[in-house]
Amino acid sequence: MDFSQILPALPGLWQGMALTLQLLILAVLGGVALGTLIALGRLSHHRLLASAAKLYVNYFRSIPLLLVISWFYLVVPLVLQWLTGNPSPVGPFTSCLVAFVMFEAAYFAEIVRAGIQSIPKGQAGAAYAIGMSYGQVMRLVILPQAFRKMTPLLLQQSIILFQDTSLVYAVGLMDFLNTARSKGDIIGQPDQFLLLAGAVYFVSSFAASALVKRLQQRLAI
Amino acid sequence: MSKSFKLLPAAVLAFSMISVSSAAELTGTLKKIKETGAIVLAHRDAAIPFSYLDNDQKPIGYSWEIANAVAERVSKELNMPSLVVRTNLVTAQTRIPLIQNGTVDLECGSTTNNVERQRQVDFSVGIFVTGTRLLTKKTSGVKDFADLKSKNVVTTAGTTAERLLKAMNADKQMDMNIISAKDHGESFQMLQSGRASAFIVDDVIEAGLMTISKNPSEWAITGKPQSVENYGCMLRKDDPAFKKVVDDAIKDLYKSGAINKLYAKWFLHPIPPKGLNMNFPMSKELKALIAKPTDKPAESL
Amino acid sequence: MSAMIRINNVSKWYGEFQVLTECTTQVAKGEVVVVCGPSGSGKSTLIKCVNALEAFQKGEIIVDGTSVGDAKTDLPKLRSRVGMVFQHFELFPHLSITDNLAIAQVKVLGRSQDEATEKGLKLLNRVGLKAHAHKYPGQLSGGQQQRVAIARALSMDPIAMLFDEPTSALDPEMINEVLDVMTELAQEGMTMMCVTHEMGFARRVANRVIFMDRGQIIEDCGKEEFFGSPRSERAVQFLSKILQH
Amino acid sequence: MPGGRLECGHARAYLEDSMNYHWNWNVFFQPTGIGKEIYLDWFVTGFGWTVAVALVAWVIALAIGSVLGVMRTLPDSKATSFASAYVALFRNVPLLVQLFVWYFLVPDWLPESAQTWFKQDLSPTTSAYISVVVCLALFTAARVCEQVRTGIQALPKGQSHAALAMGFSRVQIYRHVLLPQAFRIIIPPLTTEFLAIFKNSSVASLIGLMELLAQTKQTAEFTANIFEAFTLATVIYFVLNMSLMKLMGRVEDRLRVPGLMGGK
Repeated sequence: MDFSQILPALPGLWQGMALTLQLLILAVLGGVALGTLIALGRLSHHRLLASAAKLYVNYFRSIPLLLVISWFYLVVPLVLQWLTGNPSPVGPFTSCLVAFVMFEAAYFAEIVRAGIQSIPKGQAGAAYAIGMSYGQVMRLVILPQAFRKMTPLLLQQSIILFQDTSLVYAVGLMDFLNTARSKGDIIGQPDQFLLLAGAVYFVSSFAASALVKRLQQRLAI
Repeated sequence: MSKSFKLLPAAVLAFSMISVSSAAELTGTLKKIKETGAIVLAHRDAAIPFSYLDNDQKPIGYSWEIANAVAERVSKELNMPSLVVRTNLVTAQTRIPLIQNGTVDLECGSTTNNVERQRQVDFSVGIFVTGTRLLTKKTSGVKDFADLKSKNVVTTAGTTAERLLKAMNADKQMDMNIISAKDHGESFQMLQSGRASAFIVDDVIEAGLMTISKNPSEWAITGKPQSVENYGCMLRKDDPAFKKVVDDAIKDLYKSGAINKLYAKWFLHPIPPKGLNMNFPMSKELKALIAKPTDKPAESL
Repeated sequence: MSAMIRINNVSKWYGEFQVLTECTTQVAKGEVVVVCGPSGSGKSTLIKCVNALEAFQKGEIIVDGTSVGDAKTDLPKLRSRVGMVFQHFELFPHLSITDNLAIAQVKVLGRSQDEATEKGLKLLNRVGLKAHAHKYPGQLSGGQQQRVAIARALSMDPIAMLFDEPTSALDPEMINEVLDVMTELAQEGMTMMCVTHEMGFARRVANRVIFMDRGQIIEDCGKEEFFGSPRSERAVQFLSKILQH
Repeated sequence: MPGGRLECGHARAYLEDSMNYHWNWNVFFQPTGIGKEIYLDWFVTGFGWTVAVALVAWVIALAIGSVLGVMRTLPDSKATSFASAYVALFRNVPLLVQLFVWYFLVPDWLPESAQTWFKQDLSPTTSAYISVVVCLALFTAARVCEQVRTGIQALPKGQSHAALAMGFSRVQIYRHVLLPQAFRIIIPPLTTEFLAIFKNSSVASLIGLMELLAQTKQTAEFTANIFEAFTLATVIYFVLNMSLMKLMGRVEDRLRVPGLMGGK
């Protein structure tokens, strides 16, 4: 196999990787934030809120990510247009980002929920006993402890998300994989560029997993 | 990713006299462009030489330049010298929904103007005329559509060729196995790797793809053209003001003769990425279209 | 008297750490030997070496004329002839009591399902649990489970039985029901090697007592001698601690 | 819904005017123009392919994943490292990349005669189907492997000791003692993987296999009733997922051992 064309293509590939990472970081931040709210909803004593949160999680865990991405790219702008009466360009990046945030929030929510539930009930009791409000109990006592415990799991899920970002291929967003594919097509070496993409994903995910494992061991002590 | 660049300030103030004077009177796409300060042009990734990506992942091509001519016209008419041009990659399958849902404002690529699509979007006056034929290895023995009985054939999802092929398969009971690949590049890869005996799509696209193959001389375009495909630029339906700007821009290209230079650049000269020449002289149908621009659907030509 | 189990100079290490040091003893046919000692003394490890659940690096163990450490030995076959009872019973929780009793007979000895079930039920009756045949291990008390485990070992018609602290995971009120079964077994002439802290059982049933400490066999003598006049200081200390309970 | 136009005529007319969208929930019963099919037939076909991909891939994944999971618990370090390497490889490369490798690259590595057979004698649907099934099976096997390993390692060591002591061979121990218990423990995480394989099968749409998502997109494109098409697909996936979850709950109940793990 002739890999000679890869070196000159690297700057272009890096642009794709930059987009992938941008998408990843924003989606993780957004997903964890939304996921935390949903987890709090699921654990709430408000029945309506709890079942709405549960429905959200079940809904997004039931449908393929590819379908969600297509929804947000092709259909949601249409809905916005009905609401505002104007063409509402969302753009591929934003619509994919929103799709990932909404989708991953369902998965992050389950991790956060388990994290919160793993904190002994006595902690909340003690915090209420010294006069804290619900918000203070969560913000100052429960969530800091829970997040420490679940950081490895959240990171693990983020590595999965890193790989899942490649699905934006379906809507033609020029992420790392799509850039590699498209460059490979133009240059006439699709196989080489595909293997390169696979290798890059492998090395980065593998290294990240190893780091998470070490972090997990350190947190376990 | 959308890249943007600013058009050079066009100092043709005279145009602003005849153009729409204030944003308040604008409607539809023009209003949106005025408000957002940007126009979003769609492009394809391997519709060679109409709209595709060069080595730097920048859109180029015959239709792409037409789209930019439109953008320039818009910037003059709206008196927006710093109009931002955004780009958005589309596939054959996503281009119509993306026009409809407002993600892109104009798609000049290799989109056939037909009755079916006119129910969903509007088209500019035609920019190219071609027909669906088949691309195959010279040694494959395939000469015409009849030879495709029980064969593996590939086409691109979302194209008029796909519908034509599927309908032909059902009507004539040809027992073809049809692969619908995501875009032309992938279709051609299927053909090159030997998984399909023929690639069915517009002949000009076939000629364009041949320029990126490892060995262009082993391919042949053959078969009786199955349809007349006249390409147009797609825009949102029922937006006469914008359509007029688009049509005027294209008609200007025709009237001024600039179209001949543009045609020669993409069809009669070496083109990126490999520097091969398609040698695809202008057909009499296209000449007729340029002489008498129309936005009628393919069926009525 | 022919030795059913002969242990010669057995040493074992976990990496750097030596868990058994030149242990030598034997168990004659029909003999009941109790192995005792403080926790971590290596007694469980020693008994697990007898049926090769633990490997040892030096010395040899001969069971009924077969060398356990020999690479050519058919270990499954040897093990199937030696019954073993564990501290935590180790019944198979996903199988009913009947199946627990029958499975090894069918899969290892090749008996028919009917024959194996019949034999199992007979032994279940013997340990007084016939009524529980259709239950699952999780539905029985600890003492009942251990009695089933003994019946399961007996179903293989063993030539000897190894007991690894069979009563130490049991609630006090259940210990006797298990010891009674073991006593009965001893009286019928079964060759037995028992790691246990039940000194009452040792006094009543054992022929010999082995005392281990830090991987070594310190005392190996008749029970009268062991309980009457132990020679080593460590055995005296151990006995005084354990008998105070 | 033939009466729909009357019921919410005003709102609908407004929407249609404002954005040229022609609501039509009847669209699924309209002819596609290809053969005698209506659009609903496409969804049925697509659903069939989704199930055919997911179920077959699942059976293979379960078999390979179990073998790998067992390998990771064996004392033999070669077996363990092989299984670990497998898991690392298949878990750290995106599914889509794996699919492209199986679909575009691997066939080219076959010997000449097999290549001809795979690329030309097989229909493209069959060859795409094989690629997708192999891809999903091997991808999911890595996940199943990790679950099986966790399940086996969760069992007390005494279980295999007891089985060894009765003369079971290693194969018999796994077959009769360890795996039946391990699988019961890991039914919930395996259920998650089982559901995931149905969802993941949608990547097949990207290599032209006309499963549910591909048929949805095609319907959307042919009819322009994109909203209706996507809604139907979503409903189908949602109902499928919920039914499978119920089914697996039943399986779990059925396999529950009395007196153990919350059993009665």
